[in-house]
Amino acid sequence: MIQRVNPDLKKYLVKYGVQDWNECFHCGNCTAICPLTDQGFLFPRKAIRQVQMGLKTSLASNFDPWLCYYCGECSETCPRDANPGELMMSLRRYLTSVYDWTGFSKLFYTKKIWEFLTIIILFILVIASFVVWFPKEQIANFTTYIGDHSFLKVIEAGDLIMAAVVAFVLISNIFRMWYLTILKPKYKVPFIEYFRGIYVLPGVFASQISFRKCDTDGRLYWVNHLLLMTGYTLMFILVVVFLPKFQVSEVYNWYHWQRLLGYYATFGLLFGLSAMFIGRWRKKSEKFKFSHLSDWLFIIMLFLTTLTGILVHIFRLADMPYATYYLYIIHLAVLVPMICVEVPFSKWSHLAYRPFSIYFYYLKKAALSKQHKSKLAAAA
Amino acid sequence: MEEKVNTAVCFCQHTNGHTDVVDISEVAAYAEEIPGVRTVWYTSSLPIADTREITRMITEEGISRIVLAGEQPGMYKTVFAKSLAAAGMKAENVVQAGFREHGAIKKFDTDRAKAILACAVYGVPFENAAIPEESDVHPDTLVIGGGISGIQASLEIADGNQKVYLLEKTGTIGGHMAMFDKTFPTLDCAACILTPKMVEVGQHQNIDLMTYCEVLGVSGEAGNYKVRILKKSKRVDPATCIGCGTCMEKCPKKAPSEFDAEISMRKAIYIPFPQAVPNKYLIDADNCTYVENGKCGICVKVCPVPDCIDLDQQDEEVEITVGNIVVATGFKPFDAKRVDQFGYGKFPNVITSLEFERLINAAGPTSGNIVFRSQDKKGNWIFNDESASPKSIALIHCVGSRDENYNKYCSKVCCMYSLKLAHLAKEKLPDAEVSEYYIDMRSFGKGYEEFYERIDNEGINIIRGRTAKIEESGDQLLLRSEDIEGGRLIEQKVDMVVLAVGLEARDDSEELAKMLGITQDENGWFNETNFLSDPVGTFAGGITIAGVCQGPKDIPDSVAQGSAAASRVLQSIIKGKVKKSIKDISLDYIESHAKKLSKIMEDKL
Amino acid sequence: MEETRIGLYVCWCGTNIAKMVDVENVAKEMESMPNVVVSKDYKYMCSDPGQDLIIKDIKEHNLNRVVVSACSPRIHELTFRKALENAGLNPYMFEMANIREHDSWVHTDREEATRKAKTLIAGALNRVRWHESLEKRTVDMNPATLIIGGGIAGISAALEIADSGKKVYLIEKSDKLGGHLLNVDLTYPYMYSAQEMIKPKIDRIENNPDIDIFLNTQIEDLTGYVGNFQTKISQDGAEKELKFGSIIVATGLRAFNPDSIKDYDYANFPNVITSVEFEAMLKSGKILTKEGKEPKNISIIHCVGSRNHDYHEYCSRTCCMTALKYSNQIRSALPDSHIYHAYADMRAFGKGCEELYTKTSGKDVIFLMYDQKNDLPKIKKASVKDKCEMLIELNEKLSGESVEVAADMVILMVAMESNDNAKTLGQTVGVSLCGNEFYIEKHPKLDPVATTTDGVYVVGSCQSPKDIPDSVSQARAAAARILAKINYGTVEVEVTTAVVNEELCCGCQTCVCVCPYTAISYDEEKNVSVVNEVLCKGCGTCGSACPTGAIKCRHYTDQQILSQIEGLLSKSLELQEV
Amino acid sequence: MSFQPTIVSFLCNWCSYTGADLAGTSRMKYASNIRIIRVMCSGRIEPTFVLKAFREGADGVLICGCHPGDCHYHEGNYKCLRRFHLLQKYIKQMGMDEDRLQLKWISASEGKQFAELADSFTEEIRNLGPCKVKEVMETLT
Amino acid sequence: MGNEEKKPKINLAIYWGAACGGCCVSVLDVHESLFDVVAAADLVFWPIALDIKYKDVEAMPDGFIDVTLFNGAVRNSENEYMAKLLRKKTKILVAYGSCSHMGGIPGLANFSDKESLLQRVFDDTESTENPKKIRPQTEYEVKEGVLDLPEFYNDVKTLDQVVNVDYYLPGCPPQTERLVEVFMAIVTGAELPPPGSVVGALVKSQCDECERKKSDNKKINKFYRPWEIEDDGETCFLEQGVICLGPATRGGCGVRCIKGNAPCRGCYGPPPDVIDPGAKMMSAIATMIDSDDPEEIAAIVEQIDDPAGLFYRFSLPSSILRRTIK
Repeated sequence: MIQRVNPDLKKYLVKYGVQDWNECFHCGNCTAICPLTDQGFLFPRKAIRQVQMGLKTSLASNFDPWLCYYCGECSETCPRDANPGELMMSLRRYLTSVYDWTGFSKLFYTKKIWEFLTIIILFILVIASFVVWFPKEQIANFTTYIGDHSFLKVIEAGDLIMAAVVAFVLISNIFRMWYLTILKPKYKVPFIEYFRGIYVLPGVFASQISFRKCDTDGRLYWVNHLLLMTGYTLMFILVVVFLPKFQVSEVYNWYHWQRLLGYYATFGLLFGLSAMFIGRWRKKSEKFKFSHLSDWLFIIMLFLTTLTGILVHIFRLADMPYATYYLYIIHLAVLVPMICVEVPFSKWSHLAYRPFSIYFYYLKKAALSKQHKSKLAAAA
Repeated sequence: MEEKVNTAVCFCQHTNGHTDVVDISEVAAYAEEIPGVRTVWYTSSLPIADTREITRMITEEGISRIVLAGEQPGMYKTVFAKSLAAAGMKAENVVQAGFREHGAIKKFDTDRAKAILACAVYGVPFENAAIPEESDVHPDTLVIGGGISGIQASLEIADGNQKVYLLEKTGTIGGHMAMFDKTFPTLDCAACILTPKMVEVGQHQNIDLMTYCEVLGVSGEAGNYKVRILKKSKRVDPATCIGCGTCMEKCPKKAPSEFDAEISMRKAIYIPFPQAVPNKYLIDADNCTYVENGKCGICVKVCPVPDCIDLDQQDEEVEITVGNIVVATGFKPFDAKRVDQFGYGKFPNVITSLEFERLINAAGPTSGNIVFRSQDKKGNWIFNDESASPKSIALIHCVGSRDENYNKYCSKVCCMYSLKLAHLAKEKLPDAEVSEYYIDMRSFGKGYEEFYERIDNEGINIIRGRTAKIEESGDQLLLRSEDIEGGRLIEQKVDMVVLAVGLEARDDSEELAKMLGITQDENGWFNETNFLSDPVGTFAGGITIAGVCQGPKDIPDSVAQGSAAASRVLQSIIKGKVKKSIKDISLDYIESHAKKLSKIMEDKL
Repeated sequence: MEETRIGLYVCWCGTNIAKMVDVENVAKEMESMPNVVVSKDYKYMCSDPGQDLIIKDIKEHNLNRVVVSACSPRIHELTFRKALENAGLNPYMFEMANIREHDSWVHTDREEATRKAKTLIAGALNRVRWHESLEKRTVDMNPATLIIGGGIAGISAALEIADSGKKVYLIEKSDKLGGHLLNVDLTYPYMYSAQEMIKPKIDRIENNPDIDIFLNTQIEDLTGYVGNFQTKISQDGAEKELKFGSIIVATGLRAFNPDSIKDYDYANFPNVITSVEFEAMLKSGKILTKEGKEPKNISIIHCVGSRNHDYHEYCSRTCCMTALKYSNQIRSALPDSHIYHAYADMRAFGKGCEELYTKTSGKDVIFLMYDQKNDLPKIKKASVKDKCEMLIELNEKLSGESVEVAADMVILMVAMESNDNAKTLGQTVGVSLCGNEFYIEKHPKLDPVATTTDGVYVVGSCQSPKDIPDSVSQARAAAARILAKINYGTVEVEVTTAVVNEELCCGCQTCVCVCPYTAISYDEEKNVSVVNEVLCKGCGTCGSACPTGAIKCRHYTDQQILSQIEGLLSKSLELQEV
Repeated sequence: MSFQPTIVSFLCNWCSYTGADLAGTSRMKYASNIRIIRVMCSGRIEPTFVLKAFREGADGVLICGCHPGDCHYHEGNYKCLRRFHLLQKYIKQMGMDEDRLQLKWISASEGKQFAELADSFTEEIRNLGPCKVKEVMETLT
Repeated sequence: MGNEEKKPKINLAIYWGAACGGCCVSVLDVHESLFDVVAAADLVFWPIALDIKYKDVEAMPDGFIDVTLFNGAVRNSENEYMAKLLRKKTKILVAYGSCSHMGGIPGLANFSDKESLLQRVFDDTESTENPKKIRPQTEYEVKEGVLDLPEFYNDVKTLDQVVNVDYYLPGCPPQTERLVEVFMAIVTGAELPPPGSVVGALVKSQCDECERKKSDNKKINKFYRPWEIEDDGETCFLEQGVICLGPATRGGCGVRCIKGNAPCRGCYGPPPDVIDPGAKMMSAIATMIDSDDPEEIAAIVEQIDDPAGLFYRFSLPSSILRRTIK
C-alpha cells in the first residue's frame, strides 16, 4: 500500500513529547547501539522515520516502543542529538492514545487540563463520598475497627468495580493493540503460537527480564524498576483484590506475611520512586532528560499514595484514629484517580502494554519466521 | 533619482548566548543616524512568518529598500524579498549587511559592523569602500607548514623568482600526504607524485628550507613582518651530514615513529622517512639518552664525519623579515580514543585510518602487508611483518565527524579515502571480506563518483549505516550496525576495524592565530576574508591561508589553494605594494568613502 | 673531433658503498678502460671537497667527460652537473653510475657487489662517450594573458592578474560578464548574496585599464606556445588579433536539460521546474506556481541527470547544498509550506555545509531517500481529492516503504554538464577532454589547473563541477602560475627533447600520433615531422616509434643506450659461476 | 646455485627507478644479477635495446614502468606494453624462451616489490639456463 | 672530345654467391647502357656470362680488379672462398643486392639449421627417395681422383660478415638505373662516399617517395594481410592495417612494390642510422596498436603470424639476433 507522506503528523505528535526528531539523518546508530534490537525489530530509527514521514498506519502497527526501557544509550551517542530514546517514550504515550478507544487517553495527553480536572473531580468525589456516607461515629475507633467497619464493604465494592472498569478498558485496548499490530498488518501467526506465547507472558511481566540488557555500564535501572514494579503490583493486588485480607483490624506481628509483604511493597515503591524523583530532578542521564507532565503527575500521585499509605499505617499503629481516618481519606482520594486515570489511560497503562508487546513480539517473530520458511521452501 | 529612497534597517542578530559578539544596540543607534534610514526593525519582534504583515508595514512606512544586518542575515532574505515584491518594490532591494561575511564577529568589531551597515545603506559594496592602505612589501615570503599546500605555495612563489622561507615543525617536509599510500581516485602512489616536489623544494635556490623550526612571534605589519623563529636543535649538522645512517644503526634508544603514525619504532637519531627532505639525520631530544642523562653518545663515536653530531647543541632563535606570510599548517587527525564505543586504544586491532595507511604502504613498517597489531619485547603495540593477516576488515566512516558529540562538521575526505583503503585492502588480501559502513557517501569530486562505482563492484560490502559499537568477541571484534537500506541489524565479526577519523584543527593553531592576528571559526579552522570571493585571504594584511588549516580539503583543493595563496603573494611582490589589514581602516574613512561612492553612483544614474 | 677524455670518480659514501664495494680496486681497474684519463676514489664525492676535486681535474687534465659512481642520480645528478658547469664544462657531459641504491645497499656479497659496480661503471663510461653538449633554452614570456570565459572563475583570475598591473584579455561569448552567478540569488552555506559579491568585481573589471573585455566574442584560431600565443577572435563579426603568453580557460558549464528523463515529464508539467528556474523565482521574490498561487507542497528532487548511467555518471557536486539552501529560503518565504527532498546521499561536505544540513533538518523539511541509479521517483498528476497538483511516487529507502508525496511545485536539481562547444574550444587551445567531456588537467592532484599544453590552464567548472570558493581558488592558482612566469620573464623549456633529423625523416607521421603532448607536427612542405621543443617533455616515446631512426632523443639516444648496454655486459665483468 | 645469469633491466625514471632506489634506501637485499639502465619513460625502450642486450650476453631482460594510468608522460607505458607483446612473440620465434623478456609495473613506493621481482626474475632465468645468443653469435664470427 | 684524354678502362668483376641470379640479370637489364659499361670497363670475371675460371682469378695480381659486384649471400665454403679471393683481388668490393647486403631471401634459412635443412631436402621431401640416407660430401673419391664439393654452412652470412665491404648497393635486385649511376660514378672518378656506405639508394626511406596519402592517424585495431583487404590504392598501407616496411626501408627503388599496390617488404635495407630495421619496424608497428588493454594487445599481436619472417624478410642474417637460437 502506498502511504502518503504526511508532515503534519509530527506536529500533532509534539503534544506527546518535547520535540519533532527532524535532526535525525538516519545513520542507524540508535538501532545498532540498542541492546534490545533484534532482527526485524529495529529500534528507534524505524519509528523516527515513521514519525518524520507521518506514516500513521505504520506507526500504529509498530509496537517497538513498548519493547524499549529507555536506557538512554541511543540518545547519548546520537550524532545528531535527535533523542531517539525520548521519541520512544513519546510514542508510548501516543500509542496508548491510539489503542484507547474511549478517547480519554488522547484527551488526557493532549489537553492537560482534562487530566487535572479528572483527577481533581475524582479526588473530590472520594472525599465527598466519605463526608456523605461514612458513619461519623466510627471515626473515633477507626484504628481498631479498620478491618471491619461497616463502610469497608462499600469501599470493597467500589474497589472491585473500579478494578473491573479498569480491566475492561485495558483488555479491550489490548485487543485493539493486537488488531493494529498483528491482525491489520496481516501477520500470519500460526495458531499454536498464541498458546506457546502465553507461557512467556507471566514471567516477563513479573521480571521484565529483557530490561536487564539495558543496564549497560553497571547502572541498576532494572533492579530499581523491578523493586518499584513488584512493589506496586503487590500493593495493587493486596489493596484492590485482597482488600479484606489486607485491611484487617487485627495488628499482626511484624513478621506476619501480610505485614512483610506490605513492607516490601512499600519499600519497593519508596525506593523506586525516590530514585525516579532524583533522576528526573537532576536530569543527568539521558532517560531523565525530558519529563512529560504525565510522568510527573504519575510519580507525584504514586508517591503521595505511598506516603499517605505509610502515614495511615503509622498513625494506626500509634493508635491515632482521627489522623488515621483523614489520611485514609486522602490516601484513597489520591489512589482512586491515580488508578482510574493513570492505569488505563496514561503512563501506568504500560504495565499492561509492555508484557503484551513482548507477547506480540513473540507472535510477530513466529509469523515472520514462518513467512521466511515458506519463502525458502518456495524458492527451493 | 527624484524620489528619496526610504530604507529600513532590519537586525537579525541572534546571540545564542554568546556574549562576545557585535553590540547590536550600538549599531542600531548608529543606523538611525544614517540619512535615508526610515526605520529600524528587529526580526525578533517582526511577524516574519507573516509576509502580509510585513508587506503592510513596508507600504505603510513607504519603504523601498531593506537592509538586513546581522551575523548571517541571508537566512531572512527571502521573506523580505517576497514582501518587497508583494508591495510592488524590487525584490533586489533587499541588501545584506552581513557582519560575518566581512569579518565583524567579535565585540571589538562593532565599529566595522557599523561600517558594513553604512556601506549597505549607501548601496556601496563594502569591499569597494573599505580599501586598505598599501605599504611597501618586502620581497621575501614565509610559508608556515611543509605539507602539500605549503610545498605548492613555496614552489609557486620560488618559481616566480622570489625568496621563500619554508618553515616546518617536524624534521621533514611532506606533511600528511607523504604518509599516504595511494591517493584517490586515480590510485597513484602519494610518494611517486609528492617526492619529486619535495626534492624540488630541497634543491630550489629560492627556497630556504627551515625544518624542525617553530614560529615564536610575529611583529611588524603587512609588507614588513619580523618573524622570530625557534630553530630547534637537530644536534646534527645538516651541512656536513652525509646521510649514511651509521648513527641510526648504532643508536640504542627507540621511540615511536611519528611518520608511521606511531605503529612502528624509530631510533632517537633518525631520518623521518627514507625520502625525507632534507635527507639528513636529526636527534629527537626527548628520547635521546645523552640529552636525558649525559650518557651514551654512541652516535658521535660512529659518525664518520668529524664534528657532524653535536649532542650539546642548543636551540637557537633567529629573526627573519618577510613581506608576506602563507599559513599552511594543516590538521591533526581526530583522536579516536574519544569515541568510547569503538574501543580504540583498548582493542589492538581497532586502528585509525592513518595507521592503516601506513600499514598498507609498501614503504611502511610491514612493507605493505596488512597484519595484526602485536606487542614487541618492550611491550609497545606495533605492527610487525611476521604477524598474521586479518581475514575480514571493516571500515567505519565519520569517526568524530558529523557528530554533535565531537565535531559537527563533515571532514570531506573520509568517504573517499575509506573507499580507497577498502580497495587497497581488497587488492592486498583478495580473499578477505572487506566492509564499509557509511552514512552518506560523499564522493563529490572529479572522478570520485566513478571511483565509488568501481569499488562498489569489487566485492566490497558497502553498507549504509553507522556502526554504533565495537566489542571484543573471542579473537575477533563484534561490530553492531544497522543496514539501513536492507532494514536489518548487522552483527558482524571482523578481524580488524579501521576507523576513518576526521580532520581537526591543530592544537597550536590558536596560538598561531593570535601571533598572526588572524581569526578562527568555532571549529578552530582559520577564517578566510570572504568565503566566496577570497577563500585564501585573511583580514590581516599580507597573510594568506592555504590548505586544510582553512577547512577540511582533499589534495587537489589543497594544492589549488596553495597556488592561490601564492598568487596573492606574487601579485603584491610584482606590484611592490601589499594591502594592510582592513582592521586598520577607520569607520569615518569607510563612511565618508562610501558616501562619496554613492554620490558618484547617483550622478551616473 | 676532439679526443674523448673521461674522468671517473668512485665514491665511498663513507662505508655505505665502501663496505660492500672495493672502491679502491674499482677505481684502479677502471682506469684502464678506453678514454679514461683519471680515475679516482674519494670518501664523499657530493661533499664540497669532492666536487672541487672534479673541477680541479677537469681543468688540469682537460677532461671533457665525467663519470661519478656514487648514489642515485635522482639525488645528486644535479649537484654534479652544477660542478661541471662551474668547471666550464657542459653539464650534460656527465653520467652517474648508481652503485649505492642499486648495488652496495642491496647486495650482501662484497665480491659480487664489486663486480657489479664495475659493470655499472663500464656502462656509464661507454655511455658518456656519446654524450653531447646540450644548451639550456628559454623563451621570452609575453606578460599578457588571455582568459576565456567571464564567469566567476574568469573574473577572479582576471582581477588577480590585472591587480598586479599585467595585461589581461577577457573573452566572453555572451553579452555580459558574470556567467551563471548573475542568476543566482543567495549562495550556500552562509547565505551570502551572490549579486553583492559579483557586482563589485564586475565594476572593478570594467574600470581596470589593464583588462580588455571582449563580449560577444569567439575564438577563431590559436597558434603558438607558452609565452607566445596568438589568436584570432571575432567580436560581432569583426576579427581581431591578440598576442599573449598564457591562456586561462574558464568556460564553465551548462545546466542539464531534464527533458530526457521520462519519469519527471518536465516538458508537460508546468510546475515541474529546474533549479535554474527556481533560482530566478527566488531572485524575483515571487515563489509562485504557473497559476500564480503560492505552492503549499514543494518537492525538490536531487541528482537529476547526475549519478545515473543513463545521464551522467558523475556527481555534480553543488546540487545537494543548493537544494538545502532552497529549503531555507522557502521556509523563510513560505513558513507553512511542506518541503520535501528526494535525495540519494546528502553531500554536505564543505566548510559550513554539514552545519547547514543540520540547521535545515530542524526546519520541518522532510528528506526522502531514493535510489538514483535504478529507481527514480515518478511524477503523476493528482486527482481532485488529493488536494494538490501532482503526486510523486517513490520507494523510500530509509523506511523501506513505498510512499507518495503531494506536490504543487517540483524543483529538479539538474546536473551540471560541460558546454556544448567544449570540444571545439578544447581543440583550438590544445586541451583534451576527459571521459565526461570536461577538460582534463595535467595531474588530477598535484597540478589541478595546468594542462598538458604548457601555458594553458583550466579553471572552474569547465574542469569538473565546482562551487564558488573552489572555482575562485582554482582561478587564483592559475593566476599564480602565470604571475610567476611573468615575473621570471622567460620560460625554461625542456633540454632533453627529441629532435628530428630532417635528412632522414620520410614523413610517415608515426611520431605525430604517439606524442602525448602534441609537440610533433607534420610539415607538409618539407614532408618531415617537426618537434616543437617548447612542448616536448623528453619522454622519448617518439624516438622509439620512429621507424627511420630520424628522431633523436637528446641525452637518451640509441647510441648512448646501446653503448651502455655493451658496457654493462662486458665479458670480463660477468658473474662467475659459483 | 650454479649458473649466475646476467640480467639487464630497463627502468623508467619516475616510478620504477625510484622504486629501485627505495629498495636501496630501505636496504632490501636482492640478487646482484640485475643491472639497471635508466630511461625517462618505459615508452623510450625499443626492441633494438632489448635485442642488443641479449646479443651482448644478457640472459634475461626486465622492463619496468609505471603502473597503467600512472605514467609521468600519460601513456608511455602503454606504448611499451604494446611493443613488449610483439617483441616477446618475436624472440620466441627466434628460438628463445619468451620469459627471458618480462615487463612489470613498479611504482615509486614499491621498493619491496622491486627487490622481490629482482629475486624472482633471477631465479626464473636461472632455471631457464644461460641464453645462448651471444655464444651462437660468437661461433658465427 | 678528341682532345680529351681517354681514361683507361677499369677491370670489372661480377660474382654471385648464394643468389637467385636476379642480380646478374639486373646487370643485363641495363640494356643499351651496357655499351657504356663495356666502353668503360673490361669484364674480367663474370661466371654467368664469361668462361673465366677461378684459377684465372687466383692468378690475378692483388688489386687487379677495380670493382667487384658481389651478389648473393655467403652460404657455403665456396662462397666464402670466392668472397675472400675477390676481396684480395679487388680495390672496390661492392655488396650488390639484398643477399650480399643483408642476407636476403636465402638468409631466411637462418630460421633453420644445416641438419634440418639437409634432412628435409635429402630425406623428407615427398619426391625424394634416398633409402641409404646419402648426404652431400665435401670430398668424394672417384676413379679420377678426389672430387671436392663446397661445404654447406650452418648459417647464411652477409658478405660483410666474411670480408670487408666497400660499398653496398641494395635491392632485390637493385634498380638498374642505380647500378648505372654508381658504376658511372666509379668509372668517371667522381668523389666517392666514404667506404662502408650504401650507394645507389636514397638516404630517406620509402615513404618520402611514396605517393599514398599519409596522416597521423596510424591506429591499428586489426592487422590485415595484403589480400585480406580491399586496398583503396590511395591511403598509406599502415593506416589500412597492412604492414608495410616502407618507413624503415631506404628509398631508391622508385617505390615499385607500392606503386604496384603491394606493401614494401624491405629489400632496400635500413636507412643510415638504423641498426636493425626489423626491430625498428616492430617498434613502430606495435606502437600503432590502438589498445591499452594487455589482453587486447596480445590478441592484436597474435594477428601477425610470423613477425620474424615478416620484419626480417631480407635482413635476418644482418639483424642483431642473426639466426634462431637453439
